Amino acid sequence: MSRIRREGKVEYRFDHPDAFRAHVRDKKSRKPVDKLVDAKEAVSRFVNDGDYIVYDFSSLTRGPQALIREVIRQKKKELWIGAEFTLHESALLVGAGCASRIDVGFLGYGNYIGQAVCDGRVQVYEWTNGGLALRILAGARGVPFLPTRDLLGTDNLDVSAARVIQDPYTGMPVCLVPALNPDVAFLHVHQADVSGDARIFGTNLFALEAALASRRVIVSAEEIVEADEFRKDPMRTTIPYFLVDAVVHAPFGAYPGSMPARYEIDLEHVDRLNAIRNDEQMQRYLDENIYSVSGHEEFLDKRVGAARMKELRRRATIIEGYR
Amino acid sequence: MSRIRREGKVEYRFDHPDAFRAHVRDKKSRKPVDKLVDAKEAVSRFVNDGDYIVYDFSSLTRGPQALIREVIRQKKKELWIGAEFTLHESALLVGAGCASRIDVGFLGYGNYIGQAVCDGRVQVYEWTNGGLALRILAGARGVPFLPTRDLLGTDNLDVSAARVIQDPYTGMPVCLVPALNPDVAFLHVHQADVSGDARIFGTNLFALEAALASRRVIVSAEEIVEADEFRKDPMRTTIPYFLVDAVVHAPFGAYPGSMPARYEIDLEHVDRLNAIRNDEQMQRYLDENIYSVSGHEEFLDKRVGAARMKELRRRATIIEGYR
Amino acid sequence: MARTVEFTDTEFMIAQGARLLEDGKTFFVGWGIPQVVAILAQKLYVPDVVQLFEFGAIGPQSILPFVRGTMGGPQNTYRSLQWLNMNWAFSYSAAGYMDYGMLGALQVDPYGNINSTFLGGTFEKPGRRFAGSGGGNQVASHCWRTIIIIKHEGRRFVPKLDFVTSPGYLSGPGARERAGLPKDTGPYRVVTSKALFGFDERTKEMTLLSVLRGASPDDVIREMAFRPRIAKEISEIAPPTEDELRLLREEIDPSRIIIRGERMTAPA
Amino acid sequence: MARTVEFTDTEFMIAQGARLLEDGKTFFVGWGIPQVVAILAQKLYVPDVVQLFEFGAIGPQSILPFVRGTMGGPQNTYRSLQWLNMNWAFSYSAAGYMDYGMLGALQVDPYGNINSTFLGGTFEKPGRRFAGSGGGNQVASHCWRTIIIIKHEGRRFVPKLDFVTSPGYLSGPGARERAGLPKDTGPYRVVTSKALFGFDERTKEMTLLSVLRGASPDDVIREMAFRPRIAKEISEIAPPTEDELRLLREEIDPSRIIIRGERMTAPA
Repeated sequence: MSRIRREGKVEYRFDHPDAFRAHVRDKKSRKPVDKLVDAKEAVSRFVNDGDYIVYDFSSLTRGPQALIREVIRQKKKELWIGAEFTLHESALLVGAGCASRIDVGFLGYGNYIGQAVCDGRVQVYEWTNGGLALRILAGARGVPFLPTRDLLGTDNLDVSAARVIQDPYTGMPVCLVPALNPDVAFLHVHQADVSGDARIFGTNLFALEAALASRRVIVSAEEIVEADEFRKDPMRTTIPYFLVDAVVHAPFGAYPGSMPARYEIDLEHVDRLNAIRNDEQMQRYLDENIYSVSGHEEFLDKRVGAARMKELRRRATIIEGYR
Repeated sequence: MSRIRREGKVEYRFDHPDAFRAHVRDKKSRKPVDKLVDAKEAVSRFVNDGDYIVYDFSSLTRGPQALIREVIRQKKKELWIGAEFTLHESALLVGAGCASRIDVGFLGYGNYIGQAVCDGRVQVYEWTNGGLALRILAGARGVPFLPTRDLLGTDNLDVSAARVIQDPYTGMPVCLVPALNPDVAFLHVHQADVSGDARIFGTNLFALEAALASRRVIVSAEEIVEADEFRKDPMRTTIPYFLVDAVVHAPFGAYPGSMPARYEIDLEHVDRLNAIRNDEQMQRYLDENIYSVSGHEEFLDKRVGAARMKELRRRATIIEGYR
Repeated sequence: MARTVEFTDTEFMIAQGARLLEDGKTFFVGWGIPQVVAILAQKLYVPDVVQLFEFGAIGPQSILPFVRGTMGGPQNTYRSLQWLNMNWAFSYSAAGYMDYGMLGALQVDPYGNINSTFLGGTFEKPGRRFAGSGGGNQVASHCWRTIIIIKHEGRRFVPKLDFVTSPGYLSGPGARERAGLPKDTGPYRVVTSKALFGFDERTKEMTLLSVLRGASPDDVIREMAFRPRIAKEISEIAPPTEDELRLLREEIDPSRIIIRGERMTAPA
Repeated sequence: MARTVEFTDTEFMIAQGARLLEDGKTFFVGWGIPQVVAILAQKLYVPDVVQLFEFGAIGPQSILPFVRGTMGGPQNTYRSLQWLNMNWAFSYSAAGYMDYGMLGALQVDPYGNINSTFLGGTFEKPGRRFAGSGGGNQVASHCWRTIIIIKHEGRRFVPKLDFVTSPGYLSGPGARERAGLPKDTGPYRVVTSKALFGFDERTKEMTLLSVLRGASPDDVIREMAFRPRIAKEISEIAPPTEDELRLLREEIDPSRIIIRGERMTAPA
């Protein structure tokens, strides 16, 4: 079954659950092997042109920003992004020519991405946050759809592939959204071990759903810890290793966003992103922060600096509940 | 819409999602008031004859046994039980004349309950563990059904109200199970505060689903703790207070089953339950352990004893992960 | 001469919103201004309100000052009752546990339908594109009472939306139920920078209830592209109080990121 | 005279089951005997097997000895990778992450369909009622390869079940897919107290593969109410090894609650 469908004017990604299951059976190892690689290798091995990518949270909070910058550095093409909150990421991915389609969610920030949509440089599909979260849950549960009592009565229904059926139990109209099984999930976490067991502290959008539903999962982690840590406190495990394909050690991997209880958002840098209004400004930002550095560590050394990182760490004083 | 439906030979409990929502709006307080009552009051105020009751886990592990004994002591009638694992509970509830219908799950233990089914003294409906868990999730999500790729092709389909539809996305047959919104959920937890915030340590079957999906929720807890404990570690909260109607302080409330990391199962007492084969033996057990004591505390004092409880606590040496 | 109060249009909307909430009720908080409304309300009026955010924070008590750019971070998930994820957050609302929801809007129509997606052109080729629904569609679909918070400008109050992002009463009485939305839900109030609207029980049309002290119903209606219904008695809305302004300016948003806006005055 | 080994039928089934598992694969563990199979296999043969229990334990490494009556307690959730709940556990299997599943059965038919609900009479008025599916239906529906473990008695191997609790190949080739079950799944092996069966790739019928050392195919077939297919070459199954028996009797189940059963012997 084709993985991109078009019905009427609406294109959507859809895998037959059996096709996804076969991928899980054949391509996902259950062996607890060392999957630690650098961001460059993770992205070059596990992200292909044309891939559908989801990620958890945003450029403001615990987003996988180091991985996204690496995608841009490697000039991936024709990506389709699915995100509940896609903020500066989508602007950068579109500005760099990497992404051509976005399923949202909440599409912000700044004028660059809004203008790109109006110019037809990127196609946006509107699923709403709840609709996307449910699509990924359907993908994680191995069912072709899940039902919901929203989207109904609105124009979102017409610009998505959601469908209304008559509920056999009550007779009322119920909305169905199709399962989403992305090619790749990016998840930035507080702690991981080398085989991929991972912990997020605090809330998440759909981390476990995305890990179960995605063909390939790249975890980037602030800290690499002993595997035994997970077995000592299984209630804290967000994702077990056998869902994960690659582990990247990426301290400050959510920069310029915040990592709860680790470092605060760099609002100055975020304002530079907010200020991007045209392609020239976009190109300048990309050159300076992405193309001109070899990777995440050089970016941190030359574009952020230890003093700034220290200050951002200092500001993250709320640790209650995050441990 | 009627809350008990019969189609063909299958009776099932079903609330229109709007009827359940109206109950939640009108009857569930969002105020953090003191809901601490004893088991007697909780059961007499919140359990009615004819109610549909669910509970989390079983007579072996973290089951709400003190509450179930209180239901028997109060001689509730015509109850309908929904449980994934219903072990000695169902035997006692049927033996005491309290329960007339059971949705399972896994129906054990011992010969008493099996014979009661054969004698037609209790009607059992077979939904499977996965089907029941999904029905309660549907109830918690406010949707009339959820889809699944099991039950299909088997006789369970004919003896349940599950239905097969053609999936609009793939064309394949998909099974739907109807939402379940019980009248009452019993949840035995490690810690609760007086307004109902509750923590279970370890795995659970469907604790949060049941709390969201049920009209009335009775939490019984090994320990009553300060409300502030929950706000200090929100990842550990299983159920927030505004889902809960009553809190019962019930140390050893899972006895004779185990409470993970608190006390072990009392296999001698369990063997007495397993040995019940006829009504005379059942009546003797009920008299001795339930009818002849005024409540849970007298049961613990006179039928279990401090020495036995100390020994069961001593055996619970595995605490890793439970905190 | 009577003393006057000076404030911004945003401050006025926030203060109005905060006064609408009920204590001991649940409140599904949209992003941006509704966050500040929730903080102000909880500090001043409704200490036991249970806030809920779509990113999985159940019952947080946000820390002050409000930090711009935080979403799901320690500041606005602080001291939550429970941390979950988005699918669980929307279970709380879908199952009927959310009493109030509050949303911003680009455009609103006489039935309280909301556009937050685009203005002009078509969905595929919009004139101007905005953030879209986020979780707004779910909030407006599930919550018992949805409060819309919107700057009072004529181009925002239109007879027909460019796009229906989140449902109000759709085409009128009974339309939500016919579409399959949960019964007895829908828009409850529209808070603007000049007035407060409700919805007529019978016709479900937006109805002017109150205007800012010193303004007249005509001042309000003049700046709308449709004519709302008018309540029999129009009450007066007090401008932001000293307490409200002090808390907003000194404790909640000292850098004036959210509360800035057009300057307004009203009799104290 | 050749040395003989003494063991119980249960010990033999457990040892056979343990030898079937693959290392570095996932294993959905049913309650009872499959739990002991998992423990034995992980200790002796497949250290990196990932066990999963329907009550939400992902990747536990059960503590010894096996404690009767534990289900979801500290012993069989010990040192898990992750603790969740039942709906999540079945997501792992439904999305294709579970390689093997193992289930007991009351009755099995030539297509590997399982009855674990009742014997005789009707569903409403059964002759004898048993525990029913539990999560068995989900395991048999979702796992890539389901292993059935059943005592070898004629009344258990029947042409037609009293009730189909969990799906085998239903009515034959293609029937699972036509019913909507996940593609390429189904029963893989039937472990009995005398023999091991597979399923014919083309016809999906139960096929005798191996018999206990010292027994003949006829001994096996004689005690079945249908005639299975017979593989071209029938191999021999070694009786429980010294290591298997020592571990079972001394470390896993010293109180002999699970491993007790009918006494058997076979050439060592």
